[in-house]
Amino acid sequence: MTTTYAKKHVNLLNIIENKKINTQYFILKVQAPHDISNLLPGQFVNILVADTRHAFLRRPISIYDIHPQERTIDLLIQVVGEGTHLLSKLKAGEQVDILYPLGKSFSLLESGKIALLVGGGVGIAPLLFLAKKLYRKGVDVHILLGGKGSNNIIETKNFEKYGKVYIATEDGSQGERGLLTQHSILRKSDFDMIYSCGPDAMMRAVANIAAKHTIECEVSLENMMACGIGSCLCCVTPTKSGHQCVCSDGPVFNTKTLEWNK
Amino acid sequence: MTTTYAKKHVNLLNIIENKKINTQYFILKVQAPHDISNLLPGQFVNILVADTRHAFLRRPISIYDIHPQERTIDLLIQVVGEGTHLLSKLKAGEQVDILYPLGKSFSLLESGKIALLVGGGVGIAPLLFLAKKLYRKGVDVHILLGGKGSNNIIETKNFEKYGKVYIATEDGSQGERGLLTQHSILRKSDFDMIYSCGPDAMMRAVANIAAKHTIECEVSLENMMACGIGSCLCCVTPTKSGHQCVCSDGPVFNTKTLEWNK
Amino acid sequence: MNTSKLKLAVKIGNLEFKNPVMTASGTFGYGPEFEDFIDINRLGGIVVKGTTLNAREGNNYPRMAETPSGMLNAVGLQNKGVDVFCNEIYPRIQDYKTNIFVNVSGSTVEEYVKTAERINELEHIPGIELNISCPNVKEGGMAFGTSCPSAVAVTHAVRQVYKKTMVVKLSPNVTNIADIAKAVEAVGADGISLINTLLAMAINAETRRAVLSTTTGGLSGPAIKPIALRMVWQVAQAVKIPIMGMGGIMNSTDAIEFMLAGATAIQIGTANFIDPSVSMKVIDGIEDYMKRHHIQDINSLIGGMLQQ
Amino acid sequence: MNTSKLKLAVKIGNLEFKNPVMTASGTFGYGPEFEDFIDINRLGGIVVKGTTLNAREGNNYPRMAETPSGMLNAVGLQNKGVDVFCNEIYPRIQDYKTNIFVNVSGSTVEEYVKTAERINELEHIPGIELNISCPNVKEGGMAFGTSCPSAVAVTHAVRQVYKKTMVVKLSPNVTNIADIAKAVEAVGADGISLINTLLAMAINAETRRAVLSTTTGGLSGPAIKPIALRMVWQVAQAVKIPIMGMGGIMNSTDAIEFMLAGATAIQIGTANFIDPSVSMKVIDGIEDYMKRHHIQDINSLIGGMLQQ
Ligand SMILES: Cc1cc2nc3c(=O)[nH]c(=O)nc-3n(C[C@H](O)[C@H](O)[C@H](O)COP(=O)(O)OP(=O)(O)OC[C@H]3O[C@@H](n4cnc5c(N)ncnc54)[C@H](O)[C@@H]3O)c2cc1C
Ligand SMILES: Cc1cc2nc3c(=O)[nH]c(=O)nc-3n(C[C@H](O)[C@H](O)[C@H](O)COP(=O)(O)OP(=O)(O)OC[C@H]3O[C@@H](n4cnc5c(N)ncnc54)[C@H](O)[C@@H]3O)c2cc1C
Ligand SMILES: Cc1cc2nc3c(=O)[nH]c(=O)nc-3n(C[C@H](O)[C@H](O)[C@H](O)COP(=O)(O)O)c2cc1C
Ligand SMILES: Cc1cc2nc3c(=O)[nH]c(=O)nc-3n(C[C@H](O)[C@H](O)[C@H](O)COP(=O)(O)O)c2cc1C
Ligand code: FES
Ligand code: FES
Repeated sequence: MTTTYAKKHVNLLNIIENKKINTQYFILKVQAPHDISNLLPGQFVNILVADTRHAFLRRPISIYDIHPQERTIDLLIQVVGEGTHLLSKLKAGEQVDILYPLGKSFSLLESGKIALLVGGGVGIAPLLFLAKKLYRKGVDVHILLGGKGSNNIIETKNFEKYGKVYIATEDGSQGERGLLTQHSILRKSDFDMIYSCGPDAMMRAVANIAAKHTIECEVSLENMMACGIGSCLCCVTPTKSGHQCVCSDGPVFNTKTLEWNK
Repeated sequence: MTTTYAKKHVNLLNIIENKKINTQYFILKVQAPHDISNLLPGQFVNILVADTRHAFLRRPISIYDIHPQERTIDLLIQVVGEGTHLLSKLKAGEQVDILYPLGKSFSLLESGKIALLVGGGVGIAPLLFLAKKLYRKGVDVHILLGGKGSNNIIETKNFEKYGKVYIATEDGSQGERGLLTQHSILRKSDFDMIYSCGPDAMMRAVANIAAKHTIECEVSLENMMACGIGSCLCCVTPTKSGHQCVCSDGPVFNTKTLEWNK
Repeated sequence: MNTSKLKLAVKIGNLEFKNPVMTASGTFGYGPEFEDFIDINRLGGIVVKGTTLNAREGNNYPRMAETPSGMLNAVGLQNKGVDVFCNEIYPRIQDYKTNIFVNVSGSTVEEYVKTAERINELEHIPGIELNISCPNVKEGGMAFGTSCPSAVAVTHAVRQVYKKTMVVKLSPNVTNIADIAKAVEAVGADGISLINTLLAMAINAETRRAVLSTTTGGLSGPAIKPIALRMVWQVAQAVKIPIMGMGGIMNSTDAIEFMLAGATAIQIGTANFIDPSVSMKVIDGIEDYMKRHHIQDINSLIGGMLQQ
Repeated sequence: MNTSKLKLAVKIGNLEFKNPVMTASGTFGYGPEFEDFIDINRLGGIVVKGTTLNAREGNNYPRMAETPSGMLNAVGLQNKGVDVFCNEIYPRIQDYKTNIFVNVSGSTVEEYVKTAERINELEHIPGIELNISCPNVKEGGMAFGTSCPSAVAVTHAVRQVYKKTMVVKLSPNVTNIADIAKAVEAVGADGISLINTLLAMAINAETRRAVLSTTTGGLSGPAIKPIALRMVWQVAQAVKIPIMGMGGIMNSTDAIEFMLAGATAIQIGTANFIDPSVSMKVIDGIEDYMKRHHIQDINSLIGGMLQQ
């Protein structure tokens, strides 16, 4: 199956809402000037923060959710440095320069299949839209969310709309205690696909578990990006077919194709 | 007479008000954390705009007025580029990083003397505080303001509190028509001092007129500044005693000392 | 003034460009990546990614670091080799109505020559940009561009086999760039292209490691504009052949500054990453500037900086 | 870990610095300009304005231009000459409890030697920084720093008359900075100081003129940090003597990066203009970093970049 991807745009989008979740996370809701119903889960946008000395290039951010009727895109963002800090201060009514949609999507299971989505930290960002799409296709969706403590477990209510949610926290403050990769749900082998996004080490561990159960596994990778559209070759990851661009050949890769140890 | 200048500070000052005068001009009122009664007319402050790529260094801005009781400083600013544009967007309640007070002041005439203050465009900025000080000392203050059209003639009400105001506009929309330097008041020769600030060519013309009438003349110069405190030697102007720093030896110079044709 | 008659065309060697605005090698892919954003046929020219005789995987990641008003890259000439370019990529782009330049690189003089020979056969490629200045490869690359004899050796050898427009792209990592420009002019370069990236480095204080897998990389973006402008100006005094100027151009004002300093054409690099439609805005901005300053023919701007 | 025992002292030659944080020549006046803002005695050292045998008026104005994340200057070594320094300025600053270095410059080897001889007599000046890298003077200056023979000639000659700590400040406008560093090390430099400003230029597109009276000037500020860091790292591999690193240091993180790259001390230049109290914040920040990373002795950071 080859997916046809939407034309890319670079536009000033209106900010409809900037919702603070806690000190670390916020959701930016922006409105596009045209149809966004062809955006796909796993795709991302590239945001121009502002002309500051510290955030010169755009910041890649996954598509957290879309509302085609309102033409709004939700972005779930964690404050980690100057760029995301400045984004957190944007207000409804202001505008922000966004390049979108970028990258390739997760492949979507067919009706009746069983999916496990595994998200660590802000790695849950591309998974909500995926859960929604899968749920609407009739896939049986299971979602495992993990983090250090309950502060890092956010948006569970939203995920519960589309599937069963499991939680792991390192400090045991919510769900099972321990690393997300130690959660009991990962001992089950009847999934047709595991989708994962989070810290590198976590995704590698999840991929290993999937391989052991011979379950297909797709991960959404990060990398340092300059262009986001496959033109600069800055964001490569080693794969069986050589260096591939995370921004345009990914960010979603089937773990079978990756050469993670190079 | 040697003036003793106040200790310099670098501080985040609270913005009390940002008053738009018209599309070009605004007055920023900031509050200092300590006594400012020793600030003098002709002195300036150096404002850190923000960490943008386009405004890396501080922006020098004259002290327009001070209110020692409220510890507030008024800055009259014209939007000319990115830096002043960003300053124009600051709001009451925000803070701004200011280095102050910088530079040497105008010399103040004694009671009973007659002063003419000549300001072109935003060159009126250092003259209001000067007019106020002179007026309070009992000097007879005359103020000539000029600009292209009535849009550039601002704040006359404020100046009228301290002296008689004369106006020249190039398009004749207010006061006498013509260049400020052609205004009839400049044909009078009974001033004890002419103080002037504005475009370079204007100040030179004023200085020539003063010289013809053998009136003392002080001008407030501009120059490209990096430090504002006399440490980088970037802002020099040629004088009879060699290159002097506009920021620390000036910005006010008696025109007798300048070597304007070097 | 009749603005419909604005003349934006410039020439390098015998080759006419409809306007001086080009995109820089390594920052514009091969063109198709930008089709969603701009009308490629409006560009004066494009320089495609550095091409070598054989395929190269380039350097390991991380290959990019952000710096104040700039970025480092350590791509290391990743490309599929000249054959794949000729057989697979060229057919997809040959109908663009703009001057396509291939940026030719290599580890040995022979590799440069063989690659240029192959490109010489392509009807719709009117020129090459000889890249003797890539800081991100272990062998060849920048080494050729940092001494006169080696710059001359490559340029001279390629000139024997390459018959169309050949510009030589210089490294800024040298003591005297004008000397190198004069040397390659003497052996037949049709133009000089400068600057490539400045050798630079970023360290992450928290991890205590270099940010790039290669430790050092090439600095581009507005941070280097003042250096690039100086070098274009110096080279313009030294040579008679035209210059393609680049380094930190973000808008039409920057582009005009390079032309005033002596560039006949300009290339936009890093700015494409920040705004993929920037090249169109630069063309528009140049036209506006010409109208505002009553300039009918853009050629009067080239080297048009007035004396102090 | 006992934080009261943090060791920040470093050594260059036989000279001890209470901490590695210094201020760079030409950006800190002679010190008094900053007394309102900082406790000068807390600094590891200060390098005063470039000093020459005879008084110099420097270049005409404009001498400064702002650039993306940086600035150009064309001051051109304005100073009152070594006699005025010794007789009028020195008495005002000699009691600072910090290492005062005089930045020595000249147009001929003889001028350098004579100036250094005079400074050698000043009891409270423990060292000089030999400036063979000023881009803003017509004769001498940078020319000395761009070739090995001339760099060696000045350094060797001054070494004969100057007996205290002598660091040589190199120009970044060269193809191979490590070669020049090795050359001056061989003739007796106690340390290497780098980088001075990069030769650069700004043009005003509206007036079509160069912004600086001298057309070109020296680029400093965060824009150049990645280049400076690379050069410090290259020189650190090449020489055994200590390095004073600088170029775009704005905060303690930047300072630590330079130390990890191989600098024993660091100098703060342009940042003083943006925040005259920055040097104190850098010292505080280094202490915080050491505590956070459990580093007792700052010397373990020097050249402490880990391998990829
Ligand atoms: C495809 C993709 C999707 C992403 N989706 C999300 C998301 O939905 N929500 C979210 O909060 N974060 C997401 N990220 C991460 C996000 O891009 C970074 O956190 C952000 O760029 C940091 O910017 P900063 O200025 O705040 O921090 P900085 O201080 O600049 O950097 C902090 C760290 O962020 C990383 N980073 C910085 N710039 C980039 C870049 N251009 N490309 C990749 N990584 C970078 C670096 O590892 C750096 O150490 C995604 C990244 C990628 C590649
Ligand atoms: C002592 C002094 C007092 C001043 N007082 C006032 C005042 O009270 N009100 C007011 O509106 N303006 C004043 N100015 C001018 C003001 O500093 C500039 O208009 C401002 O710096 C422009 O910044 P920008 O980023 O908006 O424009 P830019 O786009 O950066 O520059 C526009 C023009 O402003 C000038 N300029 C830019 N930076 C500096 C600098 N660091 N030093 C000097 N000139 C510069 C240049 O000539 C430039 O062409 C004063 C200048 C000086 C030197
Ligand atoms: C990611 C990246 C890849 C590059 N690849 C090449 C290349 O393959 N060949 C080349 O000659 N220059 C290459 N360059 C240099 C640019 O063409 C240009 O000379 C340089 O970036 C300066 O211009 P800029 O500041 O506008 O980007 C590359 C630059 C970047 C940023
Ligand atoms: C305005 C100015 C004047 C300078 N004068 C001198 C000087 O007299 N001698 C010298 O060796 N370096 C001089 N420098 C260079 C600085 O000491 C320093 O090497 C350079 O600015 C890089 O550091 P920075 O980016 O932190 O400013 C000067 C720099 C500036 C900005
Ligand atoms: S970020 Fe440019 S190719 Fe991926
Ligand atoms: S601006 Fe630095 S000396 Fe005046």
